[in-house]
Amino acid sequence: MSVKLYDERPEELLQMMHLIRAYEERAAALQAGSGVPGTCTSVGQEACAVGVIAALGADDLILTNHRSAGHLLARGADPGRLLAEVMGRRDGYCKGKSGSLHICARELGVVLTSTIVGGELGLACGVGLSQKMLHRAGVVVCFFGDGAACEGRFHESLNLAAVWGLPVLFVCENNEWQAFVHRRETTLADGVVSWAAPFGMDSATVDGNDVEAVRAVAMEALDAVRSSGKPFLLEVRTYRLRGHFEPDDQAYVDAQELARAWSCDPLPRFEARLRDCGRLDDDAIAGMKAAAKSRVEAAVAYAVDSPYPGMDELVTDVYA
Amino acid sequence: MSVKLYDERPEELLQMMHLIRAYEERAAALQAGSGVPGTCTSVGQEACAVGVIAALGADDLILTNHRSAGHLLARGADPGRLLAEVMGRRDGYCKGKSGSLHICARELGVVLTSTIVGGELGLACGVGLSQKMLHRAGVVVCFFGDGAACEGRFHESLNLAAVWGLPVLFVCENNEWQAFVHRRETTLADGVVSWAAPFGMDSATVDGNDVEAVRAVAMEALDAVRSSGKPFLLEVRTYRLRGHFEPDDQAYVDAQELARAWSCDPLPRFEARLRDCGRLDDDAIAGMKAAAKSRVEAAVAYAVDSPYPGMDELVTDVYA
Amino acid sequence: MAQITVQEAIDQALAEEMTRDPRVLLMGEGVATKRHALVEAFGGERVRNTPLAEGIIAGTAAGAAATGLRPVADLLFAPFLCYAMDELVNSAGKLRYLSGGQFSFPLVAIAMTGAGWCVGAQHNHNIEAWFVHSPGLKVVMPGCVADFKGLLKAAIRDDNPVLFFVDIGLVFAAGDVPEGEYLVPIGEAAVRRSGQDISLISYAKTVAVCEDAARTLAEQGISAEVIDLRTLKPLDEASILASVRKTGRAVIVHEASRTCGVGAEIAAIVAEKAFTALKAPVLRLSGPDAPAPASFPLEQAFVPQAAAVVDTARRLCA
Amino acid sequence: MAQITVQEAIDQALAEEMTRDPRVLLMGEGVATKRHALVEAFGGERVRNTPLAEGIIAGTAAGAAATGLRPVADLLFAPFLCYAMDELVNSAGKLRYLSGGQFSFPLVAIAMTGAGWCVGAQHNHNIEAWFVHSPGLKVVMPGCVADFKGLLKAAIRDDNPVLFFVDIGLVFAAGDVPEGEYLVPIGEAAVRRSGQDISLISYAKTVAVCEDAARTLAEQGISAEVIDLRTLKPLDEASILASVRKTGRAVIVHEASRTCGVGAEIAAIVAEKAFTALKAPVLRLSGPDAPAPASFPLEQAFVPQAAAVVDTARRLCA
Ligand SMILES: Cc1ncc(C[n+]2csc(CCOP(=O)(O)OP(=O)(O)O)c2C)c(N)n1
Ligand SMILES: Cc1ncc(C[n+]2csc(CCOP(=O)(O)OP(=O)(O)O)c2C)c(N)n1
Ligand SMILES: [Mg+2]
Ligand SMILES: [Mg+2]
Repeated sequence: MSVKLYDERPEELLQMMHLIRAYEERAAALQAGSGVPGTCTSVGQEACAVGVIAALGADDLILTNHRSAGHLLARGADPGRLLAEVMGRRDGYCKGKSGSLHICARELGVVLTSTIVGGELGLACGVGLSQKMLHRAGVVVCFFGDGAACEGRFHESLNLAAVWGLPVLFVCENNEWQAFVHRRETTLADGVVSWAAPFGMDSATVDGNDVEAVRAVAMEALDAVRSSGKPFLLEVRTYRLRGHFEPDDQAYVDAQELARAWSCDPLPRFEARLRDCGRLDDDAIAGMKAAAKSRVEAAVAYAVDSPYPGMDELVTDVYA
Repeated sequence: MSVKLYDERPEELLQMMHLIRAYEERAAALQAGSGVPGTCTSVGQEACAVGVIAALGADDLILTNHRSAGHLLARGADPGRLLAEVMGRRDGYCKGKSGSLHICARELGVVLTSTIVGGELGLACGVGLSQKMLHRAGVVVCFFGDGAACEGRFHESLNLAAVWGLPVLFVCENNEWQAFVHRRETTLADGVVSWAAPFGMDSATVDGNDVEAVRAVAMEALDAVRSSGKPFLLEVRTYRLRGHFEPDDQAYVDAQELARAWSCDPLPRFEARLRDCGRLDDDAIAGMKAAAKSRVEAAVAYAVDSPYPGMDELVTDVYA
Repeated sequence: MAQITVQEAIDQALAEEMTRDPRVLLMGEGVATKRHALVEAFGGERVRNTPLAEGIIAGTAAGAAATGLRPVADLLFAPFLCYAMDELVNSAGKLRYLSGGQFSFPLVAIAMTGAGWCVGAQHNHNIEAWFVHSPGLKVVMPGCVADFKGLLKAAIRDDNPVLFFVDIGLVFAAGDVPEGEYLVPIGEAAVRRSGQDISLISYAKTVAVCEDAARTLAEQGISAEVIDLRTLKPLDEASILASVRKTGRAVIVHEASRTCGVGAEIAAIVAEKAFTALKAPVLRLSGPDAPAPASFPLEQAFVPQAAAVVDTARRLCA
Repeated sequence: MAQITVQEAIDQALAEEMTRDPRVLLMGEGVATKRHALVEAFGGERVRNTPLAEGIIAGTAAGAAATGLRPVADLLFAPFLCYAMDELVNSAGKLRYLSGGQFSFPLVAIAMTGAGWCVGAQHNHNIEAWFVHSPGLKVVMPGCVADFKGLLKAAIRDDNPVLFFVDIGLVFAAGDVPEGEYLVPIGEAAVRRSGQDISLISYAKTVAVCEDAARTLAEQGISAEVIDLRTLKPLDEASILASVRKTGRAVIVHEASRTCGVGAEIAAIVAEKAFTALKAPVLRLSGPDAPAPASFPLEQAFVPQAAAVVDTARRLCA
């Protein structure tokens, strides 16, 4: 598998969003049946991942965190190898050692995933420093959550990137939740983007449930990083539609708020737009969904077939 | 010794500033002669310490850091016990165990000094939480440097204090230096105060070389904390006139910048003001300086006379 | 006696101590969401969800502890303690000493670790030895339900900072807890099974591994004593030494990696103070010196197994 | 041979490796201020003052190391590593493994510790054992000028994260360093003095304490071997065991506190693998289990003294 690049066609974006949705829902179903370790799904946040990543070039690098499947799939990850990793199988991207929480795929430029909240922010500065000092073209895109913005590393990382002029696009997926804590309990700030200005960093906010808007803003932000060599903070406002870590009954989520959030689900919204402008009809959409589902079923078959790593793997890859 | 409270007389402020200056210069001289461990002096920052602390009531609590002598003396610390602590003597405020870097004096409400830069910020939230939950009246004043504002704890601490509504007055003494690194190398931000707004925190900046201005702003800030129960960020702009840690030849400091800074020395400035308005004449000022010097000489004698702690102290006070 | 799970034992301990002492409060990322009954009983002031920032949670706990409260901070998974090391080690562990005894730090920091949930090395890392190596702290790591309750209550009452490690593999384990007020003193090991030929010394989930092994060994004519350390700092040297002086042989078993682990300390103590009683080398069985993998069979293999304990013990007794 | 100080040895190592390999860079709070010659030679891009934030320094180093640079991060004093534990342990130490070998982390983290400057426990805490206990890291702590140079060069060339501890008490020590390219391999202990009756095993400034003690012991007819570990992870087990198998007695000496320290690991290794050779209990001399005091005489007393080593060795040889 290699990096997926996107052309201008909106259908591609929708297709990828459906693949992510189908993948996540299938993974969650497997986990509900137990036997398969849990994951943090990105249901509801597909437009963030796809919108930003569709704006990237082949050289750009991505750092992500515990909620990574959307980013990986959008960048072209094979769903079979991804699920194999979640299931701890040998053919996973990390030989099964990572499991769901720290999956990276160097071949796709998805580097150094950390499940320590905020960890990706510090690592991203280092990757940005390499890009800069080794005169590489790619921008470093660092996805993180609104929760990560509570960690001190957020402050340290933005400051360092700004003062050193590192080519990092910080993308905060503000999904209103930080595991089992609502964002309103953790900060008085209305959003994350307001922290950019004191660092002398440019920033923008975008409706994260509108994939085309996300892509457009991400394009601009990437251009800004590329031309200035300086970092940029992009806040993508969205909502975590499923629980934190599967299985999760969301009993602690306000039902009205959740219903409202579902009514903004980025998939039907984008479908409606493409339908309205005549680019897609119901059949085409149904076909897209079916294709995503069957790709995911093949992935499940692949992952289930993949053996567990051998016992020798317990102590390999510790030292270079 | 008990907490020193200040009345309205400006002479008191000047007197205390002279005591601090005399103390620090004497300590530095002792250290230059070696045998006495180094300290971080507060020369140039006397107006910050005295201005803020003169605004405090008896119940208010103070947290400070490695550069603490000004705060301790302004709060009424005995210079002899202070110097004894710097010299590692038994009669020091911490029995000689702290040395110069983490001196606290519970009897003065100077609690939990940490020399880990940023450490005081986290501890201050905890002290604030105690004040709030135990319904104590005193405001918690946390002194920290512009360098501490680079540490992630700064972000975490301001955020927690704001969202929990803790009665903490954060006082940043921005002295343009962070050990051997100039502030301009560490951040693009012009000052520290701009970070307050995103947390929903009120803030103010003041000329830290004008003791009366500092006191006036501190009074307002303290009133705001007391009446709202919410934290406040006060940035006090000043300059570190001596080196980071004695002895330090300041070879790395731009000579012009340093000369400019000396020309704003808060002591002569305040003397001139008091002279101009006729409250003090040269004799009175000379008398004040002489009194400060002789108090410091007595302190030196006291500290030098104080024995080192006994060897049993090596392992006492580890556990409660 | 009531059969409850470890999670329930922790809840009981918290509820009882919060009832007993109004200065006790609980804070952490999601504690108020997950422990709703405690919020109902004690209110949101005393059961606090925090921002997602372990450093400030621990720093706040330290500052509050020094000035009149008795915080219990749930820091979730042990690797997250990496964000709170300054607050735990440099502040809570040292500021009593550095202040010449002016302050004490009665706080409890809770963290989970160990194999069981396939979450990998950034959620599963047995770093209890770091804190054993650090001055001013106490470290507790229970192995059975009753101890979870009794030791957590004791930790909350202790006037020092206590690291309270919860073995993930035990969270849903059930067991008996004595009715009524039940405290387990910090610093006392327990003899889980008495024996003559060899001492199996362990803590947390590998105590059960040792008990399994001891049963097998008994069938093979080897009488193994099983010691559950329960507290890792201060270590109950007297119990360890009494056992090894009796049996003359020791195997130390834990999931944490070997080098500079708690097993090293125990082996060193034994090699110093029970030297003349020793009939055989002191052996350690531990997790490998590798990060914990997420993959289920690898994660299971990370933990020392009863069969290996049996083999090792048999070799020593041969 | 040239007489230089430890500080000069470090400067030489940095300058030579930065000349050899353009991917090497130095970063830290004040490195550009304090090492002006390096800035002159290599420019501000490769010798970088950083903001005051150890976590991001280490995180940046880890990210840069994984993607093509070879950073050396000066983190000043060891207790400040408490702010960088996540980056060092969870990222640099584990992400190679968790990624299934996709990345490596060739970085060096330098930190000072130990008695000598009366700075107290928040600047002086010997926590090297934490990193020995953590997977994926290497740990070096030299005891003489030549090793500072040779080991730092080797650390910079190593493809793994290396913690490089500088004993404060040695910073101004002078000694001989071989001219020209000089490397000391990571993982090899050195026999500083050969002996027959007892092994004195140490590292950093207490190696000299052991050498002192050995001289006194020699006058009293006891032939002591002095081992300088130099690398703490990976430990040179072979050298340790060869020595103890020869002498039958071991005293381990370090300034770090006892419980779960490096001495515990060595005692445990010896008690396991040199058991039959042992003629006496394995003893440890260490700093007390207390924070380091600032007060000069207390700080000095914190460090194991030659007289105590002599006494202990004599007791064991009696
Ligand atoms: C340092 C740290 N603290 C806590 C956790 C547990 N945890 C995992 S994800 C998460 C919530 C993260 O929230 P956010 O950054 O908003 O990302 P989201 O999950 O919403 O995508 C928490 C608390 C962790 N993995 N790392
Ligand atoms: C965590 C940490 N990093 C580094 C140091 C070393 N250090 C002591 S003071 C200081 C500078 C602090 O600058 P600032 O916060 O501005 O305070 P100032 O010294 O200017 O008063 C540094 C780097 C430390 N004590 N703690
Ligand atoms: Mg979130
Ligand atoms: Mg400063």
